[in-house]
Amino acid sequence: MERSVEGDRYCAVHIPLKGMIVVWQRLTNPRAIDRLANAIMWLAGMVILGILAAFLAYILYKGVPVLSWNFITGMPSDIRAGGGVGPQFFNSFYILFLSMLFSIPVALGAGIYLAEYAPASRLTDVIRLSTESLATVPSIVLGLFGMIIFVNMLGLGFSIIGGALTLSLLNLPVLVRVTEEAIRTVPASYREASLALGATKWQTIWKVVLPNALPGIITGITLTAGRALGETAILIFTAGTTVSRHLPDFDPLAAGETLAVHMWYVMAVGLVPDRVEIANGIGALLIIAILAFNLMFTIPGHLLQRKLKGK
Amino acid sequence: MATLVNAKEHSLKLAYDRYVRYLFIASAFLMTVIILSIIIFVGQQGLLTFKDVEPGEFFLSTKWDPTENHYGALSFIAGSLYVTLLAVLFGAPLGLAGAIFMAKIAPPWLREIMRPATDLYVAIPSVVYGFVGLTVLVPFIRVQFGVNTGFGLLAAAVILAIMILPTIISISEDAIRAVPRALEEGSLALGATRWQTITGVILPAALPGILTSVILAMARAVGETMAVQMVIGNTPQLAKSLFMPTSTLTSEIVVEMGNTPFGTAWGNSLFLMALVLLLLSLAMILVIRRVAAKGAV
Amino acid sequence: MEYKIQINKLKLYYGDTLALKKISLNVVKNSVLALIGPSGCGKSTCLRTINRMNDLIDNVRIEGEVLLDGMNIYHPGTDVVMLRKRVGMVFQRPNPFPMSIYDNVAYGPRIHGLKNKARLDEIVEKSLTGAALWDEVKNRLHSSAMGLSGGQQQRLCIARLLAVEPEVLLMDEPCSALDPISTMKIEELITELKTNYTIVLVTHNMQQAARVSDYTAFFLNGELIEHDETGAIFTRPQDKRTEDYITGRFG
Amino acid sequence: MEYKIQINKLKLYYGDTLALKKISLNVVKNSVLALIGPSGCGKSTCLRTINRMNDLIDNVRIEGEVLLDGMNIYHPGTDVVMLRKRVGMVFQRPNPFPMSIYDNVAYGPRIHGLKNKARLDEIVEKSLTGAALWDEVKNRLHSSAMGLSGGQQQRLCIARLLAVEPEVLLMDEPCSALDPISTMKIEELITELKTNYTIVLVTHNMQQAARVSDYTAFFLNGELIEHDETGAIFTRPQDKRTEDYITGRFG
Amino acid sequence: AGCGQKSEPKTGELQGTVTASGSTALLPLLKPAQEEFQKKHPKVTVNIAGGGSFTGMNQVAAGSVNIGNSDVELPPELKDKGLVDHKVAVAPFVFIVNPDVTVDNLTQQQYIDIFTGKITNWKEVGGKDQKITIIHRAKSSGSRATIAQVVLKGAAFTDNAVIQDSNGAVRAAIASTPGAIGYVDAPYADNTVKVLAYNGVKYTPENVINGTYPVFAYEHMYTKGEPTGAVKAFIDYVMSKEFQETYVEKNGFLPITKMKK
Amino acid sequence: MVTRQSYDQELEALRQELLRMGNAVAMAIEDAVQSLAKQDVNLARKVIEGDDIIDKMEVDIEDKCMVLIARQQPLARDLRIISTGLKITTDLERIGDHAYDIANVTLRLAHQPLIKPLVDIPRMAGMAQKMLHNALEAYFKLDITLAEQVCLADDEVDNLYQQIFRELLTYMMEDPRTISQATQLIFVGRYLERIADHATNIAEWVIYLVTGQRLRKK
Amino acid sequence: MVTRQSYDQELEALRQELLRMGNAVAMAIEDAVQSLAKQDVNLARKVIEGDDIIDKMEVDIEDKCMVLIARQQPLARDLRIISTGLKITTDLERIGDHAYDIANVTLRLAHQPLIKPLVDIPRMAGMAQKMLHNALEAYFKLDITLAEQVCLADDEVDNLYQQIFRELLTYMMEDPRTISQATQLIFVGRYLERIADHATNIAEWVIYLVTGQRLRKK
Ligand SMILES: Nc1ncnc2c1ncn2[C@@H]1O[C@H](COP(=O)(O)OP(=O)(O)OP(=O)(O)O)[C@@H](O)[C@H]1O
Ligand SMILES: Nc1ncnc2c1ncn2[C@@H]1O[C@H](COP(=O)(O)OP(=O)(O)OP(=O)(O)O)[C@@H](O)[C@H]1O
Ligand SMILES: [Mg+2]
Ligand SMILES: [Mg+2]
Ligand SMILES: O=P([O-])([O-])[O-]
Repeated sequence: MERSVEGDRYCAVHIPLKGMIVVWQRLTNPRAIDRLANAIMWLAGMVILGILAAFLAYILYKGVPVLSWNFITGMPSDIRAGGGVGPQFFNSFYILFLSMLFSIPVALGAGIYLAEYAPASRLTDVIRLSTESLATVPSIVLGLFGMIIFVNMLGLGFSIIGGALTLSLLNLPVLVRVTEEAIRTVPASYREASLALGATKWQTIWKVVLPNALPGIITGITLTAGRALGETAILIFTAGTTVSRHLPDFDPLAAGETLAVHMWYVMAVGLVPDRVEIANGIGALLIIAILAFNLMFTIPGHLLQRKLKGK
Repeated sequence: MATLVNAKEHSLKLAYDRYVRYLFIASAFLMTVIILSIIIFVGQQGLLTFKDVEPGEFFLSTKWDPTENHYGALSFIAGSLYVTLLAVLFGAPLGLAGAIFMAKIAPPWLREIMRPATDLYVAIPSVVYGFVGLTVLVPFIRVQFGVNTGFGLLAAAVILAIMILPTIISISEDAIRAVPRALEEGSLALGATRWQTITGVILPAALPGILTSVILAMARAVGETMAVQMVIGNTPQLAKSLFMPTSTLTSEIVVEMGNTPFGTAWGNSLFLMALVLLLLSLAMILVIRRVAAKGAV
Repeated sequence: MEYKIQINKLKLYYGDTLALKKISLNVVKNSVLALIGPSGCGKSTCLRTINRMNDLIDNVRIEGEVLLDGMNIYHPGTDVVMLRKRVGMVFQRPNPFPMSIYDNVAYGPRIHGLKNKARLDEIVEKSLTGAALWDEVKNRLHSSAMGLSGGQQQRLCIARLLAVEPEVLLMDEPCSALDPISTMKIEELITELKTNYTIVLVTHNMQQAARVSDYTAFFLNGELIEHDETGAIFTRPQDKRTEDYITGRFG
Repeated sequence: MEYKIQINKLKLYYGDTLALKKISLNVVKNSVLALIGPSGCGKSTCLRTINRMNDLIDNVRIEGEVLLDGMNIYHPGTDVVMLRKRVGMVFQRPNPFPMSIYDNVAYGPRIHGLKNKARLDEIVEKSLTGAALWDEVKNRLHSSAMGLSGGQQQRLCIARLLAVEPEVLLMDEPCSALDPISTMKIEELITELKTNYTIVLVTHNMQQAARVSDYTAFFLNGELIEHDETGAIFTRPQDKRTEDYITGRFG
Repeated sequence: AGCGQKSEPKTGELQGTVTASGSTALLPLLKPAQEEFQKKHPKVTVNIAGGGSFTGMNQVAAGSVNIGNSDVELPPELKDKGLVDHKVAVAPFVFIVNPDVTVDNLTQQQYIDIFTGKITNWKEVGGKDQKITIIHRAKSSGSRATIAQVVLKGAAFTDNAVIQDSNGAVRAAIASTPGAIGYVDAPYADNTVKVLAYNGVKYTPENVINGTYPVFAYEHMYTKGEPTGAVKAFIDYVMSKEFQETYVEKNGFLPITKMKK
Repeated sequence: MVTRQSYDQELEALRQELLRMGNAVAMAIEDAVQSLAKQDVNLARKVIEGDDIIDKMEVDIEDKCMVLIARQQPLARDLRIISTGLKITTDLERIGDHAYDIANVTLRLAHQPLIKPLVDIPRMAGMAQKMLHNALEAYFKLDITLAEQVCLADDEVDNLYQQIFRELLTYMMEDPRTISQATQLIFVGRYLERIADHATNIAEWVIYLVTGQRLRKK
Repeated sequence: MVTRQSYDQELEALRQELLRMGNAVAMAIEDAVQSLAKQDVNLARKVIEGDDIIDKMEVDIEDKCMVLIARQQPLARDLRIISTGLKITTDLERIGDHAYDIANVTLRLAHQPLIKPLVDIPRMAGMAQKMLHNALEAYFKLDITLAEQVCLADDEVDNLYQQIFRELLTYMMEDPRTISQATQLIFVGRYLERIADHATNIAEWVIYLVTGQRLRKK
């Protein structure tokens, strides 16, 4: 009797214990862990793709039906349903273009300076720290700054140029970093080789370094552009929420509402009856535009790279 | 000796070489000018707050009621920190796992898909993230967790976690890839399993890069505006649970800025918040530099 | 003569290209076999078949067999992790892990489940001694391995290997990144190690092969051209191609 | 014997550390001088003082003089760009530009202002021929230089140099990244080039120094220990340290 | 603007640029006005930006825009800047709830108790047992100021509420949050939310005009000094009967013309 | 086809120099024996003076070998070329010495009539010279068959030497006045026998050079 | 201090083997001369049989040198050690041959009484042996002074040889019956003289080994 009670107790305690030990051994067996971890990593990868796919599917599913030639090129209406986003579409790219126009030369210059010239000095440290700091300035702060400086003090008003300038501030540090990194990945041996042939530093940069850094720079520009295209907070305060009456209007002082801002506008403020469709349409349009943009720039980048590196 | 070289052209070339460098220096210096003017501008405006508000109140009180002259911004600062930390807590493991997956486990074709995919994450406008958060995530949280609104820390953190994924993934992946293949083979050749190799050798070696990615992600998270603003609830209160609506520095600024008289204590305090935000970001930069410097040793 | 490794009619494909063409090659226990041959002839490939490092590369297909102590390591049931523990590998560039010297050496025993500190200490000392490094590092076991010189790093990698008590050491151009002095130390070490281990060494340096190996195998375009005692290969090779290669003339 | 280069009491500091300790060394015109010595002894540093490549490094300070054809290249008025054209350099790893073979060779003449296509063609052919590469590449002048083998790339780098008509060639371990066959070709090339150029060659490989050089200088810790005809250095060095180094024993 | 400036101006034809910024609440009113006005005057470009009431007032005071739009009165700081007030419309406010709320009407006191946090459950005001969630605007919002002034009579809003930065967002949040209550400008109340009566009075334009529905505010357009030229024309157009009676009303605002002083 | 052009040239130069030395040595023997047979003092002097040149050749070749080893890390056949070079040069030098010794005998016997016309000694000299010639040709052509012939021929020379030795001994016993001269001639025989030995050595080195195999001595 | 341990060991082993060969050769001379003086046929036989061992030693050392060159890329002194090894072994082998030759003389003279007790020949043998011994010691200790002494001593031996030669010539002329024996003894003298020459060669190689300088011959 006693023994069987003991036995029961033994079983009650030890069988689960034994089970736990087996499980534990399984868990501490490197090969089992390896398999488990492998599965988890796959899961993580799929989740990441899944989230993106969900976002894209959601946006495209809702937005693509809205897209039409009329929507993409039409003038917006705040009164009647059926308005388009033509000017916003134009402004998005115009502002992007202008901001790139401002920031790329400066970024190239700064990137080249940091990568090629910068002596190990205080000044260089300060410049580098500045660039890094600028990269982390929250966009809302940039927006405030841009509004006060460009819109109010310089009197540019809510305009394409005001938006573009402010957006440049956002792009600049990223572009500088991208340029610097791209230039840095150009092997030092190319530089030495060129200098050793009696090339001047500028010849070396222009003929050897920049062509080699170009694919990297282009990729960086594309990524930056993608991000800039979707930027909202900055532009609400600087480019305004209306568009010019003309399409296309290249006047940099014209009102500069972009797609992303318009999306925010119709969601938050607009009363136009088809505001939900417009928002959805803009979402899809932005995604498609960015995808196209990437393709447009990365493919030539790849080709360029291939040409440089030989087949 | 100079059959190749024309003397006049040569000296022109040398002069050109000299002057073009000043152009570069000027460009580079512009960076400093910009950041300094931002700091000075925001700082000057922000520090005016202390004419009317005790620093102690601003930083330590949660009572935000400008119409009654209460300017406690603690809940915003705390909100920003909470949201950022939570976002990293959610996003970093997933992002890191994704980075490991991409760098070491995924078959090449899948890797080729995942790279542009992570880039696409960046390209989705934050309004869209906010919009999806508002229409999908908030109701989901409300229903799943049986809470009142679904607005709050959790929603913001989850959206941010997604938004910082690409930063974490791409930089961590680069860091992991940068770990010489030789180290990996060295470990495998000792009879380590792949997972042992990853945890034992690759991750430690990539740690500085991974930390950098996390901190950069935090910087991105702390500065994110539109998406957070749409889902966090913007309530000026200290969050005591994940589901409580609260407010961050950015969301408070964006919600209030336009309707706040410039130059008043209220307006200035918003600039002060911007300054705090700026300083937080700068602090992170300094941390990254530390980490990177350590990694370099 | 006891064979530690027997490679029988081994063919290895990278995708469609045949990188090893029916290699048959035996390695005598406790001897040093040097694999020599021009770049791309398949030396590394052949070496890596012995601990199945080729598994890491997609698209590799293998025919024939590799026997370790008479057991085919390409048998489907083979425990690859265990195989790699038995057949250790040293690489072209020293690849110490970025951790302390101690942790580098303890890494192997630890992943194989050893936790006892005293035992670990003992293994670390023994392995470092075995790799002729103990005296140079015993006072800084806990500083980073990255602070060592190239030659010391390579010996550390060997110590790290010895710590898991392998039976075979595969070395793929272990000195090609080292200066002559360090190279010499490693060569001395190899000479000592062969009393306890079977060593297969890939080298581009004919004199190195001549100096440290007991046997030498000459590869060309994935084929094994000649395999003989080292002295014989270097003073009177049988095959014209071997002669041309080792004397630096090449057809 | 005419000296092309005379180094007089040259001291070079990296920051506070003295990397070259009062070196005096002459290079006979149209001869090959090999610089040998253990890693870190200052060979590369010394080599790079001759075309002022050290200018690229911050914190370098130089005392003493380096005369090229009797003119001090460290004179403040020296045109460094022109100097580097006269004193060309070949590096450890082949570093062709990622452009076509033709463009690589034409790069130098072009930066020096030559635009005439026919002249360029001529120079390219002449330089490639001079670098013993013409026959191998003449049918693919416009394909990328990156597609060449390591040894071909290194010869291309030499051709690229020849195209700017230098007088002195500095070579910093030009074969250390190459396989033995390519190494041999470069060595043959060096032997041919010395009829027209003065060559200074850094090498880790004692036999290479022995094979290709007319004079050899042995460096140790930034000092020039011994400088003599190559045959003498390698069969009967005067200094114990030289002997120890070249026989692989090291104090 | 580019093409407009190039062509030879006909005598008497209006030309120039009008810029306005400020209250987002006015945007849905002014953007149609811009649309229509520009149709009438092909040489005039009207730019309208949001940014918030104070942005508008600050900017017009500083001279960076022609018109500052606001849904609040001038603050004391700007009183002496010579700004001229043009009341252009009446913005009625309605309380809206999530459609699942069973209550249809609340008294002013009940509104006060709910928004100050005294009443937290719908059952206390006759609804089902459901927590009340307040979703409304930020402290700087003109709408919120109006409600505070007209309805709460100076009592302080509870902080325990979800804040959204715009009418549209408030509406969207209420529509998706059970038990939520808030307020928006009347035009934003659509069928995704349910409009509550105030003290038993339903919101209709008539009830506003006849004074039975007191929850409304004026929308202001400020100019620096008296407006001239295109600016004047634009304000005049906004104030015109034509615009007020078609678009203002159609958009759910009340024509200023209908209000009895 | 990669060539180590300058290396190959140097190796070839070494072989050529060795052959030149071989020819000089062969010429020395020829002259020495001629001088003896014809009692040509001048020729003998020429041989004696020439020995310095041969000695210098040896030193030069040895130096060249040393430098080649130092410079070229020779392996396999290259190594055998150089090491046999080192060895053969010793043999040649010894042969040269023997020619010198024979020329000295000429001088010593210059002013006395020969006890008999020399027949066997020139014959033996011819055989030794032939062997040397063949050994050198074998070296030049890397011809093992020829080298083996040389090795076999050595026995003949040995026999001839025995014969000459006995003959001269007989002369001496018959006519003690011839002792001095005969002793010298015995030495000449002995020298020639040694020359043949050295030629055999050279032939053996040629075999080693070509096959890598050492012949067991004797 | 880096050592090329195994290389150094091999070089040392080479030197040791060379010394062992040197000792074997010295012993062979000793025995050969002893056997001659004491007409000890057995001892002579031992020397004759021992020659094979010495020849084998030569081949072994040469092989070892070849392998060392192939394996170790010797330079400077290492190279000189190996190349002098190659050279000295030739000289030793030749000395061994001469011992063998002397032992053969012993056999030839075994059954006839010696024309006179051998005095000068053992003395000369002693000198040659001393020279060999000193040369080997110089090699062992890398002692140039000792090596130079050996070179100087060679002249003495040459003089003694001349003396012995003349003496034996006198014997022969006086008593033609001694001709056969005396001729053999002259050869022995000649062998000893050659042994001394080879010892001198060895000494010269030692000087080269230590200093890298070749002495001009003769
Ligand atoms: N992962 C791979 N995929 C396809 N082909 C490969 C791969 N690795 C090697 N090869 C090819 O297989 C052949 C043998 O390569 P392997 O690396 O074994 O040569 P090796 O003898 O080690 O050369 P080296 O001396 O340059 O290291 C080469 O032609 C090479 O191009
Ligand atoms: N840029 C630099 N800054 C500081 N010290 C340097 C720098 N470059 C080299 N040195 C130091 O100067 C010394 C000489 O270096 P150098 O590169 O000339 O040596 P080396 O003989 O070429 O060595 P190796 O054979 O490894 O190329 C070394 O101690 C090195 O650490
Ligand atoms: Mg390999
Ligand atoms: Mg160097
Ligand atoms: O220096 P190497 O190893 O290439 O001869």
